[in-house]
Amino acid sequence: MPEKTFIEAIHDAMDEEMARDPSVVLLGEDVGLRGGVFRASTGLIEKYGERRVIDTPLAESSIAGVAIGMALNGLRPIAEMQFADFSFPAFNQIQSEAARFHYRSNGGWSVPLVVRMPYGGGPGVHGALYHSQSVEAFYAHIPGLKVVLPGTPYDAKGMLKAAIRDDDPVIFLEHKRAYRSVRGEVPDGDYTVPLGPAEVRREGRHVTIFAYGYMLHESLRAAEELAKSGVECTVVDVRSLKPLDVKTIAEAARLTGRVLVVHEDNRSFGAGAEIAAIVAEEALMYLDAPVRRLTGPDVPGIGFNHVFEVEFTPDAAKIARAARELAEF
Amino acid sequence: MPEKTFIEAIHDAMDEEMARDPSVVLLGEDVGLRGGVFRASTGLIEKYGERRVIDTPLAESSIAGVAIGMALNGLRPIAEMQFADFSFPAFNQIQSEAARFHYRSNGGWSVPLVVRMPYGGGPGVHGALYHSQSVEAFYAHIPGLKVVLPGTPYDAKGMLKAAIRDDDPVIFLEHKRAYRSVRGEVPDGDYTVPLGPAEVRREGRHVTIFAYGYMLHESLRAAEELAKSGVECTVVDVRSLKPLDVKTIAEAARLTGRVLVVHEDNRSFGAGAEIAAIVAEEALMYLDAPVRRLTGPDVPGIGFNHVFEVEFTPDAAKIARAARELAEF
Amino acid sequence: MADWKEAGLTAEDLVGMYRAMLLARRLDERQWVLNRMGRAPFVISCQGHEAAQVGCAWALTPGKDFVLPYYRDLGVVLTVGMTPREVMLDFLARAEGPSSGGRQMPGHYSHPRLRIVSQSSTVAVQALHAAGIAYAARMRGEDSVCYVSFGEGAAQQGDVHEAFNWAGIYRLPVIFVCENNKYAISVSHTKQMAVENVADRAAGYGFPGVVVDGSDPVAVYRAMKEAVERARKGEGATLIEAKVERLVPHSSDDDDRTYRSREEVEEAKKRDPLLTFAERLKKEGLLDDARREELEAEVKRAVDDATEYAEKAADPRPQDLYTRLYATAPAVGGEAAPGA
Amino acid sequence: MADWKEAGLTAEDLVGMYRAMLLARRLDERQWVLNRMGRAPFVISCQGHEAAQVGCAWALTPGKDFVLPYYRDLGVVLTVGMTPREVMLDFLARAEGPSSGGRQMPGHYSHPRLRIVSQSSTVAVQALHAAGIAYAARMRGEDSVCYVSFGEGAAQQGDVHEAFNWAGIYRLPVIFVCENNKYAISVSHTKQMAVENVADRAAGYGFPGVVVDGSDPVAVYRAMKEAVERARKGEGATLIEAKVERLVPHSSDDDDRTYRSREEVEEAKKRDPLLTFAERLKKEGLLDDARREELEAEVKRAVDDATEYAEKAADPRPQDLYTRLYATAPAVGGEAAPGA
Ligand SMILES: Cc1ncc(C[n+]2csc(CCOP(=O)(O)OP(=O)(O)O)c2C)c(N)n1
Ligand SMILES: Cc1ncc(C[n+]2csc(CCOP(=O)(O)OP(=O)(O)O)c2C)c(N)n1
Ligand SMILES: [Mg+2]
Ligand SMILES: [Mg+2]
Repeated sequence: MPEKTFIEAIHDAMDEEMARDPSVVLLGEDVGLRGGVFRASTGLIEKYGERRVIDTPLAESSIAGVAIGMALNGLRPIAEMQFADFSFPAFNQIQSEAARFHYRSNGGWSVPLVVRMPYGGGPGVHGALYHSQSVEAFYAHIPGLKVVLPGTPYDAKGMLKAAIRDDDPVIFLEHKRAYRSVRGEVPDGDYTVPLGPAEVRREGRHVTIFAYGYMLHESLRAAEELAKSGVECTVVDVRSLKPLDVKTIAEAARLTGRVLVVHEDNRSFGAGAEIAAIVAEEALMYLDAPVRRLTGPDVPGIGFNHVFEVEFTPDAAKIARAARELAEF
Repeated sequence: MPEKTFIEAIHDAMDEEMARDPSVVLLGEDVGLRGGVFRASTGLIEKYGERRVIDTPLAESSIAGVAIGMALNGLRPIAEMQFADFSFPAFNQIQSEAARFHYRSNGGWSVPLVVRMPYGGGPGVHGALYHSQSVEAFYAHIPGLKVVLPGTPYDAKGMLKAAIRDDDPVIFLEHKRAYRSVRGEVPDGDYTVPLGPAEVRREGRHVTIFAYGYMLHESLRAAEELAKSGVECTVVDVRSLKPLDVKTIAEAARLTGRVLVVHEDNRSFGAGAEIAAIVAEEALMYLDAPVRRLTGPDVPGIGFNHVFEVEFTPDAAKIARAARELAEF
Repeated sequence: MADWKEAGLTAEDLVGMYRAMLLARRLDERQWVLNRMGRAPFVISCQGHEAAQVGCAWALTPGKDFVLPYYRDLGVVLTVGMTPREVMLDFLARAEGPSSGGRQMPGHYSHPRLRIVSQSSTVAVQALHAAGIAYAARMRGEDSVCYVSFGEGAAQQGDVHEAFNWAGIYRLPVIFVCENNKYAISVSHTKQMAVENVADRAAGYGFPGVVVDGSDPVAVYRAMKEAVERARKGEGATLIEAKVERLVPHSSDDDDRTYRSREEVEEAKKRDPLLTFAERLKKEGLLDDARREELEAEVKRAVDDATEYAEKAADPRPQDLYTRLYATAPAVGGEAAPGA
Repeated sequence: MADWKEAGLTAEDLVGMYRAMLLARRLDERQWVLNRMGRAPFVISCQGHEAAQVGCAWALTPGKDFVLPYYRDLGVVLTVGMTPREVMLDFLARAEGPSSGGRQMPGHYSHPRLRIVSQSSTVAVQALHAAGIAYAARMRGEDSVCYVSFGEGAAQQGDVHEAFNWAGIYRLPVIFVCENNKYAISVSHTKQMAVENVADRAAGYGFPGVVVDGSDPVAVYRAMKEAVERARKGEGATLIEAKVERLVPHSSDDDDRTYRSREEVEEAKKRDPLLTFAERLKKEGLLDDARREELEAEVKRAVDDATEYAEKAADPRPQDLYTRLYATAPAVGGEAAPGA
């Protein structure tokens, strides 16, 4: 299987789906001539034309709202928010509209829409307060949405294809650090990865680490490091927050009795709280140590200066430290 | 002390603060001549004039954004969102702007703003999908905001005054069912209730119930009912989500070792997850039963038909049942 | 009043339009009665807007053109084919109600077969959906147009401007209709905007804005027909602003006495489009008193039937709360479950 | 080019304006050098916009009038009083940087004493803050005005329209300035809107919209001065659209070759306002080559000094991440803490 970067996988998924299905369209700021500011859609406007690859006005509410309308009338739009941070002007269209059309019409209408958003930051991203945010907790709280955060190029391609073919609105979150730094095997042809199931990426009997997106890789690095000194970690890739694979989470927590939840997003009321709550509900009697969260702190974001980037962001070393403490509890 | 309804307490807090401080202004849809659709601001435009009590255009982003500007230039605006559901067009102004001005300017600017929002629904409210939502989980996740949900008229007045005097943006959530159905003693003169501390409303050794807003009252009713059959509950009023009184929550959980978290908002990634996570982190070794959440289900909202209102909404009977099961675990 | 022959209408059309207005009015009145009897918690009225609504909808091709009404548009949805029974089922939040099966408040119309698109309570959002629907229609080679409406208060939302902008750039077949009744709940249009007409803003987006007398269904029809023709020909969007009167309070929850003088309301009632249009039809010899009474009787029968039917219809069951959350079944977890 | 005497400018003003433009340009160029040397991760440029920016800011009263710049407005903030050292401290994200102490990206200006209000990266939001600031100023009896700027791309955001609307309704002392450089990153203005000028939209909100040649600082100054006078007199807002050229890619992260022909860029460079204004000053006998070189040297010294000062200045400390989250200390929990 060929090795690809995360962003190549995203590109290929869009390219193949647009070739396969003429109802798939892509819209967003700079997605056309520029091929996206991260170049995820390079070459697509040349291939599919400017009716299907649309350089939109600079107004996110309209990107989401127009995409909803397209989805109501037979298209399968992929709406790109240039940065997840700039999805908030579209929050109302996503929360009040996309997520609710099917339910509020008692199944009469549906909105097959994918909203792609590059998210996250960390050392070297230099995105500062407004080009680094993790936004998954907001969207995962909204009934009617599906919210996924693939970690590997394989999943990026397979889950994006599944999202495009899904008849519901899917928030598709792509970590910016993964784009070029994460490589992996990606089959050339067509395949999908279902939206929902978590995946156990590594098994170990001492500590269970839950992570997703770019933090999956930092967690795997930490687990590898810890293994050298005899601490064996289970690492669960929670690549879908909505739906959330409660069963796999509960089983993995019971397995080790020691749970570390990792995310880059702000700690309080973050996605880690839900995972910790599920553990406290479903695996409590198996726990040998308090649940622990290792997350971004409760400040608005990752400051621009490199010092702030390093201080804010969880990494393999911090994860290893926390997991070791848990193992030794 | 005189007895007042919840909404009278809100009214009095605004009235007294506007009389005390000429920089306090109120803006929102129908807050002037109509005195607000719930009548929280009855009489204020007559008393303080239409420069200070502003019937705004029907555009929530502008209500929040203009209020931020006012706050930057010496005023203390109270911005009313007519319904919490309609705060989402203003989400970007609240999330990206109000919450971040102080931090992003390294303390150079601050935004003394209160955003009042009637929220919630339930039997008899008939608010359906868009006039019933609980929105606290979204806002509580945003660093830089303070988010409070008073349950009693006493707190409503004291916390609203504290919020108006606070130099940070405060999301002030008022449950619609509390407005006229909840009465309580409210001192006539000036007092404030600090934004942050939780309050233990009832003490009992079997089960600890965490609740806020209108659910506080359903929880207290449940506790009273349970006491008749010997099940004694501690009921904690978590009236501030941001900041969150972690210490009181942990202590109250340790006290009984059995924890029930109640809220009306959708379950997943809701505020209850954070409370449950804190319990799992801070009180795990004291727990005798899995943590339990009793919440609204993960559907977009409370349907209009009364059947849906009853089915969706936690109430004293459901709470009592869940608490009894916990006590018997 | 506008010349109906010039507008391309027949005598039959005119009587049909009158009947549609009458049906909307009487259904609306019945809703208030049911509300005051305690049988329905909420009414939001079309009263005063009927001429604008029927005039607009008369120019559409039902089932082909998309309709994104707002909550007052009872006259629109009836004209494009919703039945009184369907309206009453929705009004009483019955399981069988086509719009939402009892999930949404009255006035939140949806009817996929009629291409009436589900509406939110959140005002103005539908303007963007209309742009997207129209974009898709054009891309797929359909010559359908898209009607979308909102009040002059809602017109102040940023989303409306972003929708205007898309419609302008892509010359989309959208007809934006602003039903300007001078109030947004209690707030006067003079506090909503510094200009007289919402329609004046269309120029800033590159398509025509038209002001019409919303009490004259013929004038509205004419403006709408022109807009529909332009749209079908690929010449793009139009914004039509119909000046109307709101004859009743904002909704059954409202009391308009603090913000609207009784004299003003009485004045408005004198211009009630149902009265003025009937008079005109009479003057033109198209509707005598006998025919009018026949129509009244016919409409009353339809309203009675709809009421009776809907009152007997079943409420949704508790378990219906959890269904139809997703169109594609999720790969884990299944349907939504009680939150306990 | 506009007549400077008629605009009320002195010869000294003109040379001052030229110097400000030059300083902005040279600071900007230095930022690119530092970026290419790997010493600074990000540059966002004012190049091509300097005449518009200095022309606008020249009409403001520093420290009294509010300034809500956008990320290209280096020429504005320098003119109202930010020093080159301050700019470079921000650029290198030093702890001492006045805008954010290293928290924000370059170009996100804030300077409370100079009434430069902290800016977001989220475009267009500041238009509403300007309306609120102006409302408060008027309510408190101040005669300050509020400058707020954005690009023609950002002008498409709903927030801008909502801000226009407030400014119109309340006749607020706001001057909206749209620096129209025909591109929003890669997207042409023709894909942003169906009309030629953003300024054409002002009419829909009840205040004047003015188009000016943004390469002529005198023309811009004249339009701005008039707008400021109107605003101070309580006559309300103005929208000024300055047509400018973006002489460089969107930012140091951008490569404009896929969407902009080299010929077009070369053409634009011929109209570089720094060159055309210098020529004009020379022609009018206000700036000979010697004086110009003196200015160049003076500016270079300032830029060198600022660079050196900022490069030596300290980075923020890790613990600074957690401070200044709240202005009023929370009643429980204390300052923010590491997320571990
Ligand atoms: C985004 C949003 N904000 C507030 C409301 C509450 N609300 C419902 S109708 C209404 C007034 C609407 O006025 P207008 O647009 O003029 O329409 P009209 O009711 O007069 O026909 C308001 C404020 C809402 N539904 N949506
Ligand atoms: C709400 C939002 N969406 C997207 C972006 C990303 N972005 C930054 S600048 C820019 C283009 C701005 O163009 P314009 O407003 O014309 O200003 P210019 O840079 O041309 O001066 C974009 C899309 C952003 N900062 N904010
Ligand atoms: Mg109205
Ligand atoms: Mg531009």
